[in-house]
Amino acid sequence: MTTTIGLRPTRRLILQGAASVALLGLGNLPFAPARSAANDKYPEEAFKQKNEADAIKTLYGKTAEPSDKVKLDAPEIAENGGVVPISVTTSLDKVTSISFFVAENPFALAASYKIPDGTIPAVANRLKMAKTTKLTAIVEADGKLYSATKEVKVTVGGCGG
Amino acid sequence: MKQRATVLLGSALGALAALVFAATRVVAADTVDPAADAKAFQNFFFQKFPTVKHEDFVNGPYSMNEDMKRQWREKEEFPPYEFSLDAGKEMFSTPFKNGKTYADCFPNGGIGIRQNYPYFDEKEGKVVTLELALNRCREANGEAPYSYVKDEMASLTAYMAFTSRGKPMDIKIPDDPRALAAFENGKRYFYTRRGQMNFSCASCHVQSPGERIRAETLAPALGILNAMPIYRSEWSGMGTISRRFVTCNSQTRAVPLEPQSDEYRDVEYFLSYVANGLPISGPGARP
Amino acid sequence: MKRSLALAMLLVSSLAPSARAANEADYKAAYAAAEAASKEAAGMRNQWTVTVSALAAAKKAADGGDFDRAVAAAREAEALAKASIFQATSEKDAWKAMEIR
Amino acid sequence: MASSIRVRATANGDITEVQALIQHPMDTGLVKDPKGELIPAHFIQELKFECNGKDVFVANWGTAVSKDPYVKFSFNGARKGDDLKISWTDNKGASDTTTAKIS
Repeated sequence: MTTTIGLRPTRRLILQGAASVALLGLGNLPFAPARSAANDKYPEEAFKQKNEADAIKTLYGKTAEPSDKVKLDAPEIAENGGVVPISVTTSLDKVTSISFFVAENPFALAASYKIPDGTIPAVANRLKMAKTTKLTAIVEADGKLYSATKEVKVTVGGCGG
Repeated sequence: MKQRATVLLGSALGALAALVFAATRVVAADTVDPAADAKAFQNFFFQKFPTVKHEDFVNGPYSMNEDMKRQWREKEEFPPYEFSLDAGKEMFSTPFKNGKTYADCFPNGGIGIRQNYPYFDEKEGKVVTLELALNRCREANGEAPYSYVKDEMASLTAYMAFTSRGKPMDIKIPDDPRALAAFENGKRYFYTRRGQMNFSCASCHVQSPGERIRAETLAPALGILNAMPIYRSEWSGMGTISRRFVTCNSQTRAVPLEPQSDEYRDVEYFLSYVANGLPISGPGARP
Repeated sequence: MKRSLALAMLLVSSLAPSARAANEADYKAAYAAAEAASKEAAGMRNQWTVTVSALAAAKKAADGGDFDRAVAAAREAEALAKASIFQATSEKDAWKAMEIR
Repeated sequence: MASSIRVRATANGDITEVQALIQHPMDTGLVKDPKGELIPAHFIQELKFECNGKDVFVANWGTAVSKDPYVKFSFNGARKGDDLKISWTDNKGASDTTTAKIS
């Protein structure tokens, strides 16, 4: 990041400000939905895996095969590594899960979505990318994994500082 | 021998002509003519980027690059400045300790007036910007002024800009020598090289808009303040005009001046005046 | 051959006096000159960030007793300050060349 | 205090499109503050959307989701006026919830 010395504290203060605002929302106690099924549990282990292959194996326990039925939409050059708009759609049916993996990030698994039936198998979100990286979207359909991959170029902006 | 002489004579004549031409230009520049400057400024960009619609210039880098415009369009569906806008709206209607609100300080209750800022205050003999007017309103009502580079000021100006969206920039220069001097001072600041990088605002925003400085695409100078304040992903937060000027200075390794120094107020006056007619598009989202 | 030998001798002798370690007095003189130039640049509202950091580095090195580095940093700060002064002076008219007319 | 969740749910025909923007720092735990200390990880782990008593969308997020996270999806089987309940919990146990009417 090319933030200058003078600037860094303001960004931090803003973040701290936002954090305190978020904590303010602590009002209601975290309720654990009583009937959440076992596999609804947060995939802690998968998010801890550093590289992509381990993350996929930990999360799904099987490997994916590339498929042109998975349409991954991501910018060629990210406007900013902190906010990269990414979306995926698929024509596969019986989709139960969609996940995103950013190969060059410290932890490959970025986000994983459960798609109950009746929900359209498509997601748009904004992810962080540490540097130029391969981005992989994996769709679990009828128990099998299908993937699409795209490279996103990421670098800092500005002229120096 | 003869051949060398003609070459010498030719270059001497050429130099003489250049001098005369330069002289006339210098004379023309001494009388300050903002209207002519604005016309020349706008025509420069309209001719340099004939395919860009005139009102599109206010979208900065997104008017220069299709791929980034798509990313921006996606973000605009639910823009990251949404929280700051809501906060600004709330702050705008929350009364001060003395019961007054910002609406009491501004014409038309502060709604839909952003396009007239900055203006030249003939009593004070200086340019007054929206951020300065907001802090003066706070001080006049016994409240502490906000930092010019922090979120509160950005939220207030975001809300006021939002209420003026689409209205053409409408900056006036009264027939007052001090106003003309402020305009000229702003113009000089805009074109003056500074910092170890030896860049002026024009080096990036006039000579190379549309080109990249690493990941970022440079915005054209025309309409560059129309989208202020901006949420920048790079700052992952809001930025006022003051914050943008200060950070641009430090990027060229020039020590920034105090926010709302005369130079900053005058360059804002110059940049807003030459964008007269182009729509307000703030608050904006930028890389 | 003889001429280059003489040249080399001259070069070595000019380096000789600064070869011994700089002391506090050298640092104080170099820092004062740098600070004066930096104040002048600030007065022209055209200070560079690198001048400020070079001055700070000089002071830090001096506090740590490393006067060689302190003097070097102070000299660098002075040079940077002088460059920013030259920039401000020349830009007084040079800006017009870039102006859109 | 306004909720940290902004949501827009619009139904056209049988498909309801949902967009949500949540105010949260999403700190990765790998970034240092100006004093050089690591800012502890603080990010939303689970975001759940329920409609008519059924989960319609569940997001499990890691540290790579952007600050002030945004998500968009669509689902079938809801009509204008139905309630959509949104709730998130983060790695510090903080949470927030809100209910929005499908317009």
